[in-house]
Amino acid sequence: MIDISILVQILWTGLSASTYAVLFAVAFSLVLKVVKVWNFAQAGLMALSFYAMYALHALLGLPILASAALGLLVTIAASVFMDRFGLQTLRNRMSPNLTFFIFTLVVSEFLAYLLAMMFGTEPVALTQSIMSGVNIINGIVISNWDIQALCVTAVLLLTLYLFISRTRDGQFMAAVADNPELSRFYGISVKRAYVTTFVISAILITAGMYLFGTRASVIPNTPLQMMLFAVIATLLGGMGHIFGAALAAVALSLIQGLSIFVIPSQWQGLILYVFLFVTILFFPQGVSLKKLKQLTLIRKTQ
Amino acid sequence: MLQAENVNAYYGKLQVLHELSLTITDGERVGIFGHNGAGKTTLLKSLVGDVSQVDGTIHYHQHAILAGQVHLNVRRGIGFVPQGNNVFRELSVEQNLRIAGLMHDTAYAESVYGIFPILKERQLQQAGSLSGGQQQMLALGMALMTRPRILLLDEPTTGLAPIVVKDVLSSVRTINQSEGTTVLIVEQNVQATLQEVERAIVLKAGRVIFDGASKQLLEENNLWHLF
Amino acid sequence: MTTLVSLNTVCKSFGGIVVADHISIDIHGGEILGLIGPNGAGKTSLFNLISGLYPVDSGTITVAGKPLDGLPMYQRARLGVARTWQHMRLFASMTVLENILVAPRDYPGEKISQIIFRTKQINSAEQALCERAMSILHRMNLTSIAHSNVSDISFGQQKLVGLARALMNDGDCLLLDEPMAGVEGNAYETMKTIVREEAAAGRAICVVEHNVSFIKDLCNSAVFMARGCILERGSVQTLLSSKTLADLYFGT
Amino acid sequence: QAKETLKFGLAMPLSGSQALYGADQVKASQWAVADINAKGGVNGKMLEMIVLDTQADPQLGINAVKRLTSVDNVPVFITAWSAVVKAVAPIANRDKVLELSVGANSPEIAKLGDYVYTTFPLAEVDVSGLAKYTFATLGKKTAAIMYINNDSGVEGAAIYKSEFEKAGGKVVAYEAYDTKATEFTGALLKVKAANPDMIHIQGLVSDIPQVIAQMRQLGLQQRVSTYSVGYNPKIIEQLGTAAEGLIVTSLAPGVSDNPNVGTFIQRWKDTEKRVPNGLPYTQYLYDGPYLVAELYKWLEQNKLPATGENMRKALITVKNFELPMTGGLQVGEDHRVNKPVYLLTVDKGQFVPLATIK
Amino acid sequence: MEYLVSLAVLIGIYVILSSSFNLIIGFGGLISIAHPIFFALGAYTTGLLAIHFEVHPLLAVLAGGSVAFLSSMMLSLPSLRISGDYLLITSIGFQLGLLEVIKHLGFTGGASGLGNIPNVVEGPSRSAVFAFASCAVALAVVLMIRWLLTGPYGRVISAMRDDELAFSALGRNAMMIKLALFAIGSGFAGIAGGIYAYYYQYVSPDQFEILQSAMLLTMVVVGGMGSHLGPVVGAVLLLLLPQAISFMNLPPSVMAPLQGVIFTTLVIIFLFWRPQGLIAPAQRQAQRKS
Ligand SMILES: Nc1ncnc2c1ncn2[C@@H]1O[C@H](COP(=O)(O)OP(=O)(O)OP(=O)(O)O)[C@@H](O)[C@H]1O
Ligand SMILES: Nc1ncnc2c1ncn2[C@@H]1O[C@H](COP(=O)(O)OP(=O)(O)OP(=O)(O)O)[C@@H](O)[C@H]1O
Ligand SMILES: [Mg+2]
Ligand SMILES: [Mg+2]
Repeated sequence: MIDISILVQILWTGLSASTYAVLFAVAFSLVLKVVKVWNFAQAGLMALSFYAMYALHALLGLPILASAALGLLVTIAASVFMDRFGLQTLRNRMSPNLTFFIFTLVVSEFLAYLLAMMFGTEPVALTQSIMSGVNIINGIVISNWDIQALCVTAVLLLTLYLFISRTRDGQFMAAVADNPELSRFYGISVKRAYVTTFVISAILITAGMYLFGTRASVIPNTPLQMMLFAVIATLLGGMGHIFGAALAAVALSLIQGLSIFVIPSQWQGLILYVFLFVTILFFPQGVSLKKLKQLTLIRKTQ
Repeated sequence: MLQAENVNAYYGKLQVLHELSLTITDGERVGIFGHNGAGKTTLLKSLVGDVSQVDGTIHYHQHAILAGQVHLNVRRGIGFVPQGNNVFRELSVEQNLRIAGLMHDTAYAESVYGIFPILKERQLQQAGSLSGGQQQMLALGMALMTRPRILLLDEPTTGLAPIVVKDVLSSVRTINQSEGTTVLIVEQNVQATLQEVERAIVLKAGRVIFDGASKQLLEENNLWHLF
Repeated sequence: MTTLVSLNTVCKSFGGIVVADHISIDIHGGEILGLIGPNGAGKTSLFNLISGLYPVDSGTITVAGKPLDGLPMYQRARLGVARTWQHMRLFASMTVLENILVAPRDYPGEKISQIIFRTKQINSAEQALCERAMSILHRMNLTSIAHSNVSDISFGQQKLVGLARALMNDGDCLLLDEPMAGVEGNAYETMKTIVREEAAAGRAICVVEHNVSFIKDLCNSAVFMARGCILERGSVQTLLSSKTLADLYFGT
Repeated sequence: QAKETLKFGLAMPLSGSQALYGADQVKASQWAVADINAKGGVNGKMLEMIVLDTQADPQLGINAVKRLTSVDNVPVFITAWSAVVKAVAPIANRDKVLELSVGANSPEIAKLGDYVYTTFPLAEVDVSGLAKYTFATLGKKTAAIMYINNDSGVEGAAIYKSEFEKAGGKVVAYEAYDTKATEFTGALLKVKAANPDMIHIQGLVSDIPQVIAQMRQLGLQQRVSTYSVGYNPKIIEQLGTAAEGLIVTSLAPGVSDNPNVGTFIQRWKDTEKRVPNGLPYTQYLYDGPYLVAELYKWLEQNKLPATGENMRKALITVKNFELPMTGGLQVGEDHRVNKPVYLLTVDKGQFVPLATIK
Repeated sequence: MEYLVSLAVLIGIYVILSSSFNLIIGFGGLISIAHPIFFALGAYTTGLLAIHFEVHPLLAVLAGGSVAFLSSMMLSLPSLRISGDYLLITSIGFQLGLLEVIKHLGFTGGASGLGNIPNVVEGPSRSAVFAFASCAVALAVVLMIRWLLTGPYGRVISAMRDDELAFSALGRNAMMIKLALFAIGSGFAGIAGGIYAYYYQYVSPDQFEILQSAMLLTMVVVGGMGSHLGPVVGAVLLLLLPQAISFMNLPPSVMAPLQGVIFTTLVIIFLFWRPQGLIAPAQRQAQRKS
């Protein structure tokens, strides 16, 4: 029953549906790489970003793009606030890694509760209708949303790549990622690099939530699940290899989509974890840090 | 001109520098000597603003050195090579040099390769997998990339083979003479260093116990015994 | 004199970089062998090969007659390979004394199965251990900082603690990687005395050093390495007067 | 305390993902308590309802019910959500406190012990009614089932499948999706390949619209049915015209079946400016306090102290209750209740009655 | 009263969990979040043994602990073999994956949980008996961990955490130590699970999800990671906080999210007010006997 057009359809839809996962994974992995923090607050920030856009667009009636822009500002402000007043304090105190981990996790929960208090826990979508127009090309359904999602993601990733490899701030991020103490001796402002990182991650998060929110509905807890996917992709992509994380996110989405033909559908939820475990058990090189070095953000800049 | 007045530096309750005053004029080559734990590293770090608990004043030209604002102090022309663990381990040699020079002059890398040909050979190798001595050379190269007007070196020849030690010390002199860079060098290798510097400072337990021409120190047998 | 450590045509390379090219070395008990060579010669790598940080590509290494092939690091240490590190690698959250107390090769108090039946024996073993540690610190003039945290002492003192830890480990074969780098004055003298005493006690010692006077003062014989090959070997005197060495190492 | 009150507990999700429904159901119960008390309570004694949050989480449910039984000493409490109902059942049985499940529909609930009763028809009632109707009246010979992979989805789908096949139809695709899934293309394409006459979705309000949206975009035009959770205006809002023809069930009478319902909806519109989320459930919860009041009334008549044991006795002795919002309730020996199933369909953006199955 | 007693049962259980978790992450430096799954394995094992085999409760609880002890190696062995960094990720996968399996198996009761676990203590003092048992086990666990870690073994563990390479070069098998710590910690969690199963007579997979991990982590960190009493204080505090908030008699419509907001705010305040945790780890002192 698998014919070629079904396969192509799944690949196409899987690819376009992986776009927001890619953005979240890249955001997560970027912060991990540069700031050295498992930023579990990302889930809270994702929720915040979504509800900011939702409030502006669906409740106050602003045009969608204006809402997205303002939502972005809110997300940036919240991320930077968290960095300056939360993470920075912990850093100054040389807190252990786990404290950072807990702090970000709690910030996430805090935001989720706060948003639940303000907006309730009813699932809402960004736009009133979650249907989008479709084009059928050779029997393959290509929706307008798919095209939009792929374009937005491609443009963002390309810009990010150019930013990191071509600009001074991007290179400084790489240096700070390697050794923040030492960077200072070359005139690099560590704080600035951190802020830049959080701004970038806020952009990726907002774009991702915009894409997600125009296609599905969200409750304050939804982003937690999506972030877990990002975490797994980050790790499978090789910790701190941001484009590796992006690739892993795409691969995982496609595998999930295709596996429905080989694995009974009620076991679908298990695939992600099995895949993760098998990779680490049998192909440690596949995810080993050394082997992936060649792919790193850094090498690519040469 | 780098000027420190009545500097006290502490780590928690431990006072490491005591009422230390020091003036370095532009273009000088100064060696700083002293036993392990005398406070040499601490002094250099205070001069770039990397010790948080300092009192007294430190000025470089008109600018006060701001404690905790290392990156700003560095941008005013103070270069610093820390003791040990001083390269970006995950990045390639070439990237290390380029990043160091981004605020200043990336093209200068060629000159650094001239001084340390091995770095050119290992351009693409990850800095963390270089041998101990190769890393030390890279760190020096990186400091040069910041085109400093004053260069603070903390035991730059640790772990270097004699042949390279000579090169490093003489390149310090070259840089000083060709570019007019002031050099402040902390070294264990007293004899060899004294050949290359014009002024010597000896620290003991956080105080200056000698400050004069390097020749004088070579002659001063008394003081030799002191430390 | 017995041969304690023996390397037989050991080879290793990382990608294109050859760090050991058919290296054969024997070290006897009581001998202090100097290992010199320019930066990147492969000296540290040789130590890493002996202590088992990474496997050899070919060749064999034996310690006290036992082959080390394929053994993990901790088993080699149990067979008597003790070492120091170029970048010290002290246990940063612990005090000087604690750093030394974890070093003995065999200690019953650390086995869970045995603590459960903790007896007087373990307590007295602990007591004896503390005494041994303090006496090592005493020999190094470090008693005053025994209870300081190792990250709060100066670079030179840290080097000494690194050596003390290796001594406490009590291996018959002692590999010292640049013990003198960054050390001077009294500490320098202490270090020298101790290395000499340990050799006299019958250990086989191998020292990597760039400080030639230290090698001259201490070593019976020396090996000169460059680019993973042994270029010269013999007494320190002959080596220092060799032309190769002068060219490649001193650059005169 | 001037006067003795008649206490009972209400343990519902007021936060967490289910709070949207829980909160409205609690509100309905609060109205009912106020209405009963306004009419003089039970023989002049006021009802007092103690509300606690469960977040629909078994652990928190247990904590809440423990508080109800040990701190507040209620003889009877109302709760919902299958996992919670199940989790707190041992407490009810152990402490001999009557547990009334109002809204959970897992068939297992009938077998939880002596002190656990439901006032809400379990899944076999509406889903099987729907399956039979689909085959017999709508004349659909083949069906595909998509279900969410949790207990209500798995059990509901199984019931639909067996009833539909018993009636003579054929289930040509039977696909589960993960509770966290947002992407259903794979499963939908399998359904598409099977080309059924009808598609039944056993899911939740949060995912049903997404499944339907993706289904329509992939070009599946079949008529879609779902069960009682689908009776929610949210779904029409998010799907627009794609919702047309959707069949949902309701286990509570609608406006045309019972005049009280119209007043009830008006009350929502007046006070909350909206219709309730999950109207049928709020109807059942409105009736909850009325049922409790009846039980208390029986105890008063028989001069029995308010203990859980007596509450249980009251329930099985009285047996037949007439409730304002959902009509007659007969408590069966087998701990089940039977009710008519109301089918509705979406027509021009509105839910309109389709049929009533007795 | 009954209410307070039943809270005491929960406190005992969580003290076991947080202390044993602290053994793994705080002392062992093994960053895993999968602790709840070992709690779950203990609870399910005990529950199933009690339902189907009528095993003596003590044995059933011990069996729960043993299953957790042994199955911890399924996680630690492969992940630690490669490098410690992978433990975090494999632990997430292990926890969620195993839960997913539990949700789909028939005999575990599936997603709706395992009910009908027989009651082993009848009568009005049921909760008191359980409170006593769980607090006694908690005390034993805290003391055992303390006993294990003060003294040479504790010294060895902190050396291993600081520099594993240098540690191995001293002749220590770091892998064995990690496996042992991980297994012991997990075993304790399994025992906690056993007590839980008997007390609540119901176990459901949802209770062991990531949020439970977050809760346990928070208990350890707010209490004081790497200190013996910290996790105890953390567990007590974090269990009492929500209870206290729920007694504030807030209107139900805002109560739940507000309760969450208050709770998380307090945790953040604690985190900043006492960065080392409420009980800072004692600075390890070398023995000065000599
Ligand atoms: N893991 C590795 N991967 C790639 N190259 C390596 C690695 N380890 C060492 N090298 C290279 O092998 C060569 C030998 O290194 P080694 O550290 O043994 O030198 P060394 O003799 O100790 O030098 P030094 O005196 O400077 O410490 C160097 O060129 C180094 O760059
Ligand atoms: N971060 C720190 N915390 C606490 N004490 C410190 C710290 N850094 C240095 N010290 C102490 O300050 C004193 C001076 O240290 P410093 O590193 O300046 O010495 P040094 O002269 O550079 O010695 P060396 O030649 O060994 O490098 C030493 O006693 C050392 O123990
Ligand atoms: Mg120093
Ligand atoms: Mg070396």
